[in-house]
Amino acid sequence: MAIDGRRIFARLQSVLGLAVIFLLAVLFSPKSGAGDRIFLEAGNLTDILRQAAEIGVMALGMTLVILNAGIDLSVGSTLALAATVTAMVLTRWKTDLGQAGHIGLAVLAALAACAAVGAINGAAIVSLRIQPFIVTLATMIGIRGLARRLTDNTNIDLGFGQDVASTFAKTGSDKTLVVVIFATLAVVCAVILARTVFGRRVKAIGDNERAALYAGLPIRRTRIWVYTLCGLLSGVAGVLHAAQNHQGNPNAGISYELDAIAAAVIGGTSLMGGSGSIGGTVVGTLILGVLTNMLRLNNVDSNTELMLKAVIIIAAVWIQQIRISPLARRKT
Amino acid sequence: MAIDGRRIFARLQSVLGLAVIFLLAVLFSPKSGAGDRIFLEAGNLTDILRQAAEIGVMALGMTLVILNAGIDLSVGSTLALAATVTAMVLTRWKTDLGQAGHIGLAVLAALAACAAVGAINGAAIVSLRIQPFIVTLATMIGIRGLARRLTDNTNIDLGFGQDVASTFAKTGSDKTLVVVIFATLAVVCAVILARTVFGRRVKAIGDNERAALYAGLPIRRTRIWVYTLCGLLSGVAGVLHAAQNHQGNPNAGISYELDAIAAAVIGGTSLMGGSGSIGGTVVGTLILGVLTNMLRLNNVDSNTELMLKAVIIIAAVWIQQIRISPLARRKT
Amino acid sequence: GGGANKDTGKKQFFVAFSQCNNAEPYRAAQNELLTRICSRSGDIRLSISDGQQDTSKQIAQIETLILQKPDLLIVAPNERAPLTAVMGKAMAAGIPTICLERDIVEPNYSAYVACDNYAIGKMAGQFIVDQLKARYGKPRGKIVELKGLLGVEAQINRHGGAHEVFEQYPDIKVVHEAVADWLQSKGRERMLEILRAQPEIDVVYGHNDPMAVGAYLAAQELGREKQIIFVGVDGLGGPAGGIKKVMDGVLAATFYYPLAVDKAMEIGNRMLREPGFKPDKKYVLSSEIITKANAAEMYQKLTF
Amino acid sequence: MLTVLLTARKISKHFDGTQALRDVDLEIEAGTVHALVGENGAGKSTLSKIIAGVVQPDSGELAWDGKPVVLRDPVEAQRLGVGIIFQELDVFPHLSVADNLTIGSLGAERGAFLNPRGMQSFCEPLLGEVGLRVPPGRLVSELSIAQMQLVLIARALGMNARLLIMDEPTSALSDDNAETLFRLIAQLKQKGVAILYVSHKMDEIFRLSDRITVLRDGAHIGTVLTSETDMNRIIAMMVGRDLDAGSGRAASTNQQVLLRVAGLSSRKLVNVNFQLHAGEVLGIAGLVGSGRSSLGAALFGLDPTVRGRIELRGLSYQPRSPGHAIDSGIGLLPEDRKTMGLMMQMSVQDNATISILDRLQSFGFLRTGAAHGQADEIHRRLRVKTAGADALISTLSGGNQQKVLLARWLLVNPEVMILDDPTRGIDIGAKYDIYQVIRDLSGAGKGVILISSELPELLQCCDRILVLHEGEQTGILDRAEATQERIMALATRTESLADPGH
Ligand SMILES: Nc1ncnc2c1ncn2[C@@H]1O[C@H](COP(=O)(O)OP(=O)(O)OP(=O)(O)O)[C@@H](O)[C@H]1O
Ligand SMILES: Nc1ncnc2c1ncn2[C@@H]1O[C@H](COP(=O)(O)OP(=O)(O)OP(=O)(O)O)[C@@H](O)[C@H]1O
Ligand SMILES: [Mg+2]
Ligand SMILES: [Mg+2]
Repeated sequence: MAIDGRRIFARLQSVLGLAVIFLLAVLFSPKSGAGDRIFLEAGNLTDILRQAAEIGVMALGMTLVILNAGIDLSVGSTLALAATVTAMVLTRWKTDLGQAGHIGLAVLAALAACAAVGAINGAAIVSLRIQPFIVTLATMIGIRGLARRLTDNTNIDLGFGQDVASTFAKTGSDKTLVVVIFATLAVVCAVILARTVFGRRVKAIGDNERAALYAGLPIRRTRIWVYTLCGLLSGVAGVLHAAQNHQGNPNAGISYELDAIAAAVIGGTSLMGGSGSIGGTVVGTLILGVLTNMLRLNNVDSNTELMLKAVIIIAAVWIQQIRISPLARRKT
Repeated sequence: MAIDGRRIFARLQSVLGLAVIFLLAVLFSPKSGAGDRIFLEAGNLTDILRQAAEIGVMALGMTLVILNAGIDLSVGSTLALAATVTAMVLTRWKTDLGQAGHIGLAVLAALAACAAVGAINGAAIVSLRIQPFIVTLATMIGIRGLARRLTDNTNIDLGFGQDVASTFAKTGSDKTLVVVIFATLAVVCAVILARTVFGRRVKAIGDNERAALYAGLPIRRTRIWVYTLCGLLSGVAGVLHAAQNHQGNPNAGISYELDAIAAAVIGGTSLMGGSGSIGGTVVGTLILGVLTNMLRLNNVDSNTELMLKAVIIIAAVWIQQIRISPLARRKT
Repeated sequence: GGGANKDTGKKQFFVAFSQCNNAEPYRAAQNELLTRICSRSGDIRLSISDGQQDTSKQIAQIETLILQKPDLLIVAPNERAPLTAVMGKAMAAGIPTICLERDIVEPNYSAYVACDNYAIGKMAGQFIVDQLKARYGKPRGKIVELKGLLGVEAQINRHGGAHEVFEQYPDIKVVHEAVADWLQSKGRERMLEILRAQPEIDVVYGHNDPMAVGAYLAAQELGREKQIIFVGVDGLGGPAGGIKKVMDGVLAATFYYPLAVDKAMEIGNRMLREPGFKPDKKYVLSSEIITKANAAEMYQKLTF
Repeated sequence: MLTVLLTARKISKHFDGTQALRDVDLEIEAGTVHALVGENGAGKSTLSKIIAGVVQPDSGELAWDGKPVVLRDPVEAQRLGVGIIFQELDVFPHLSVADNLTIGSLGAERGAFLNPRGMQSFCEPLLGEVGLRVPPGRLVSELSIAQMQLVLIARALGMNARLLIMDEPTSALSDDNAETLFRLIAQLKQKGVAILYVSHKMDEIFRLSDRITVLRDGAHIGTVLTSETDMNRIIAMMVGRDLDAGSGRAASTNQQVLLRVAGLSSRKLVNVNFQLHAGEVLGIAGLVGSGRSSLGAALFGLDPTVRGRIELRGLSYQPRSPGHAIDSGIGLLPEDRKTMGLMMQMSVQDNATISILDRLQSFGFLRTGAAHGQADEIHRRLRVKTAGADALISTLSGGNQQKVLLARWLLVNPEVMILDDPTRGIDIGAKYDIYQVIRDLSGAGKGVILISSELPELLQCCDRILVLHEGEQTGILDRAEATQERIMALATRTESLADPGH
C-alpha cells in the first residue's frame, strides 16, 4: 500500500485534536506540592494509558467491524462474560497445571467464549441477513443475562492472597503489561488491516458490498471473522478488566460499547464503513483518556464535567477534521 | 404515494413477526383465577400500549433521523431533561395562570428545551460536518449533566396531593390519554413522511446526500428540522414519563436510545438511511412491548428473561423479513 | 497537603470524598450533608469526586486524588474488590482513609463506617409480619418483593434479612419477586404486570423507597392501592424522599439507611485535630423505623 | 476454424415485474469480438452478469469449451477465465487504485500478506496500458468518473481472462482514451481472447466487432456477421421501428445574452470566458480531466473556490449552492447518475419530481395527482421503460435511469441547462430522443451547455464549442469552423489559439 503526501498530512491532522487536548490538560493541570504539573507526572501519564487500554482494545475490534460497515453493541457484555469466566475458572476449578497453567487455562477459556460470541454475531448477520445493530443488540442483552446467570448475580472476588486468583490479579493489573498488550494488539490490528489480504477485504466489503460481491470476495467468511476478532478483543479487554478490578463482575462494561464506538469514530472512522484506520482509533482512545483525566484532575463537579466533556469532544473532533477536504467526507 | 401489491405484501410481512410474538404471548400466558389468559385481558393489552408509548414516541423521531441517514443518541438524556424541566416548572415556579395554564407552561417549557437540544444537534451536524453519532453522543453526555445539574442530582417529586403538580401527574398518567397521544403522533409522522414535501426530502437526503445536493434540496435546513423534531418528540416522551412516574428524575431514560433505535430497526428501517416507515416503527415498538410483557407475566427469572429476549428479538426480525427479496436489503 | 490559610494563618485541611455515584438521591443527600458539616467548621476544603457508578472511573479518580495528597480521604466504594488495592495505595501514601458503608476485601482503611443492611432487612421483615398479624390476626399473607440491582450488597442483604424473618412463618408467602433496578419507573412497570398476575397482594416490600412508590403508582391506577401495604427502605428527607411518602400515606413505613458521612466526619475531625487519636477499625450505624408516628420529626431532622 | 469458447442456450431471467431475458442463445468464439446491442433495458447487462456468475438464470444452460457449467458465483466464473467490466462503476472508493486493481483477482492475492512491491509492479504496466496516469496509491474516490472507468478496464485486463465482457466500457471515456482501449482490444484478439462487447455506440460496434447479437425486450432478435450488415439494419432490429436521426439544427439567431462568464477561475479552472445566448447550444469539449465537469460544477454552485464574474440576464450571479443555482435558473444534469443523481431506494416518480416538490404542494402537502400527471407526461415523451411510476428506480436499466434524471430537469425547466454527458450509456433511440430534447430546449429560447466526450455529438448539436485543456480555455469554435481535428488540436493544445495570451 503506497503512501502519498496527502495521507501523511491527513494523519498529522488526526493527531491535532489530541495535541490540543493534551495542551489544554497541561495548561489546566493542578500543581503538586513541589509545583510540578500533576498531569505531566510520569505516574499520571502512564495511568492514562492504562486506563485507556481497556476501551482501546475493544475499540480496535470495533474499528474492524465499523470498517466492514457493521456495528457491535455486544462488546460490553462480552467483556463481562470474559471477566466472569476468567474469575470462575480461577476460583472454582481445580487443576494440576500449576499457577501459570491454571491462569493460562482461565484466559483461554474466557477468550474462547468471547470469540464464540463474536462468531455467533457474525454468523447470524450473514446467514439471517439481519442488520448488525439488531443482532448485536440481541447478543448484548443475551450475553449479559448469561454472564449474570453463570455467576448467580454475584461478583466473584479474586482476592489478595497468594492463591492463583490473586496472582492472576496482581500480574494482570501491572501497568506495563496492560499498556504493552494494548500497544501490541494495536500494531497487530494495524498490520492486519494494512498488510494482509484479509484486512483489505474487510475494508473493501465495508466500502462497497456490491462491488465486493461482483469481485467474488468471500463476504460471508470475512464478515464472520471480523465479528469473531471483535469478540476476541473484547475478551482480552475483559480479562484485563478482571485482573485490574480483582473481580469477575457480570455487570461490568455496561455502555462501554458507546465508548468503544466513540473512540473509533473520533479517530476518523466513518460509520458508513470503508474508511478509517487503527492509528486513528488509538488517537481517539487517547483523546477520550486525556480528556477524562484532565477533567478529573481538576476535580470538576461531575455534572459540569459531563457538560464540558460534551463540548470538548465536539471541539476535538472538529479540530481534527477542519482542513480535510469536504469532498473526502461525503457519502459516496 | 400510490400503493401497489408488492408494498401491501411487504407491509403484511412486517406484521408477521408481531403476529408470531403475539401468538406466543397468548399461548404462554398464565391464567387468572377465572381461567382467562391474563395476557389477553383488556387491561393488560392496554398496559402494553401505554408502556410502549414512551419508547414509541421517541422511536418516531428516531425513524425520521435514521431515514435521514443519521442517528440520535441523545434522546434518553433529552427525555430526562423534559421530565426535570416539567417537574421544576410545576413545583418551583409560581404563576397566576390557574392549574391548566401552569401545566401548559410547564409542558411548553419542556418541549421548547428539547426542541432546542435537537436543533443544536442538527446545527452542529450540518455546520461542523461531524458524524451524527459523535455529536449526539456528546449531547447525550452533556444534556444528562445539565439535567442533573438543574435538579442538583435529586428527583423532583410531583406528589400525591391536590396541587398543580399532582394534578398534572394524575392527568398525564391516564392510560387513554397516553395511548391517544402516541397514536396521534404516529399518524402525524406517517403523514409527514408520506405526504409532505419535507418528508420526501428527509428520505431523499438519507438515501443519497450527494444526489440531494445536486438536486438542489435544502439539505442543511431539512436536517436541522429532522433533529429538532426528534428532540421535540423525545420531549413529549419525557413529559409523559414525568407524569406517569410522578417525578422528574434526571437519571431517567438511560439507554432508552438503544430501545428507540431498536424499535425503528426491528420495524425495518435501515440504518444506512433512505428506507423505512413509521408503520414499521410502530410494529417494532409493539414487538418489543409484547415481548417484554410476555416474559414478565410469566415471571421468568430476570437473567433467563434477558437470554430469551435476545433469541426472540432475532427470531421476530428474521420472520419479518424472510420473504422480502434479498436484493432489497442490500446496501447499494 | 494542608497549607496555611493566608488570611488567618490557621491550618486548612483538605478533605477528599470519593463518591461512587452522585446521581442517586441517597448519594446526593450524603454529599449535601457532608458539605454542610465541612463548611460549618470553616477550616476544611472539601472536594467531592463522582465515580459515576463506574468502578474503573472511581479507581482512576482515587489515583489522581492520591497525587493531590489530601489530609483525609473518605471513600464510598462502588464495588468491594476493585477498590481494595487503590485504597491500599492511599494508605501507603500516608493518607488517612475512611471507608463508607461497603466493606472492601482487605482492611485498607483507618476506619470503616458500616450500615447493616441485613439488620434493616430483618427490621422490615418484622414490621411486615406485624402488619400482617394485625390484618389477619395471625401471621399469614402474600408479599411482593421489588429488588434492587441484583448482586449489589444492599439488595442481597435487604433481601436476606427480610427472608430470614418470613421463613419463620409458613403462611407468609413471597408470591412474586421482580428486579426493578432501584428505579421508580421500573418499579411501576413491573408492578403493573404483577398486579395482573397476582389477584391478591397484601404487602409490597421495596428494597428502596422509589421502587415501593412506583409500585404504589401502579396499584393506584388499578384502584388497588388501598388493599396493599407498601414498605420501603432508605428514608431520605426532602420532598422526594421516602419520609415524605410516609407522611403522605403512600408508604406504611420506611427504614432509615444512615447517611454515614456525619459519623465519618466525626471520626475524621478527631483524626485531623487530635494527634494521638486512634480510631476504631469499624463503627456500625443502626437504622431506625419511620412510620406516620415519627415521620414529621424525622423529616425535620433529615431535610437540609 | 474458430473454437467456440462459450455457449449460452435458452437463457431466461425475470425480476419481479419484468422479463429481462427470454430464451436467449449466444455463442462466443475465441479470438473474436462479439457485440451485444439493444435498447436500454433490452437485457444486455443481465446476460453479461449471468455469464459472469453474478446473476443466476431462471432457466437455460451455459457451456464452456463445450462442457456444461453452472456458475454459482463470480469466483467460479473467474476461475474459468471470465473477466468482466460492469456497467455500474462499482469501485471501492476508499481503497487505492492499486488495491482496486488487485483485490479479489485470483493471481494477485496469493498468501495471507499483501505484497506492496509486487502490487506496484503488477499495477504499473496495467495502468500504462490503459493510459491512466495517477499514482497507484491514490484513493479511487479522488478520481474522476472516466478515471474510475479506466481503473476497471485495467482491473479486467489484469485478470488475464479468456473471455472478457465489457459492458459499455467507453460510455465515460473521451475519444483518446477510447482509442487506447480499441488498441488493447485488438491486441487481446490477437492473443485469442474472446470479447463480449456491449455498447450503444454504433461506430465502435462496426469498427471492433466480428459478430453482432441484437436483443430486444429480453428476446434474441438475431446474430449477424458485422461484415454482412449495416447500421440501419442493426438499428431496425434493435428498435423495431424506423428512427429519425434528426437533422442538424438551424443555427440560433437570437442575440439575447443569457449567461456571461468572464475570468472564471477556480481550483481546477483558469480564466474561462464565454457568453451563452438564448436558444444557443454551447458545447464543451476536452480530454478526460480537462475540467469540463468542473466548469459545470462551478456554474452550478458546487465549487466554493470560484472567482471571476458571472452574469445571468445581465445581473450579477454568485453561485452559492445548487439550490441557489436552480432558483436563479440554472440546472445541471450530473455526469454520474448513480452517485450524483439517483435516490436508489425511491420510486421512478419520486426521483423525477424531487426538485419540483415546491410546485407540487399546497401548505407543504404533496398533491399526488399533480406529481403523477407532470411526470407521466415527460416519461412518455422520453419513452422511459419501467414497470410503472411506482417502481423502484434501482430496477430500471441504466439508460432508463438516465432518462428519469433528464425528466427531473425537464420538469424544473431552467433558463440555462447544463448537460454533463447526457447520453452516457443511452441507446441510440434514446440518444435521438435526447437530441430532440436539446433542440426543443433551444427552440424554446433556453440556453444549453452540452458537455460531451463524443465529438460527433458536439458537432451535431452545438452552435459553438468551447475547448478546455487542463482547466484552461484554449478556444471557442463556431459551428462553421469546427471539425474533429481542430477540436482535438485545441484539446491537446497542439494548435495555438487566436488569443495569444493563453
Ligand atoms: N435487479 C433488478 N431488479 C428488477 N429488475 C431488473 C433488475 N436488473 C434488471 N432489471 C430489469 O431487467 C431489464 C433488463 O435490464 P438490463 O440492465 O439487462 O438492460 P440493459 O440492456 O443492460 O440496458 P442498458 O442499455 O440501459 O444498460 C430491465 O427492464 C430492468 O429494469
Ligand atoms: N472528486 C474529485 N476529487 C479530486 N479530484 C478530482 C475529483 N473529480 C475530478 N478530479 C480531478 O479534477 C480534474 C478535473 O476534473 P473534471 O471532472 O472537471 O474533468 P472532466 O474534463 O470533466 O473529465 P471527465 O471526463 O473525467 O469527467 C481532473 O484532474 C480530475 O482528476
Ligand atoms: Mg446495461
Ligand atoms: Mg466530466
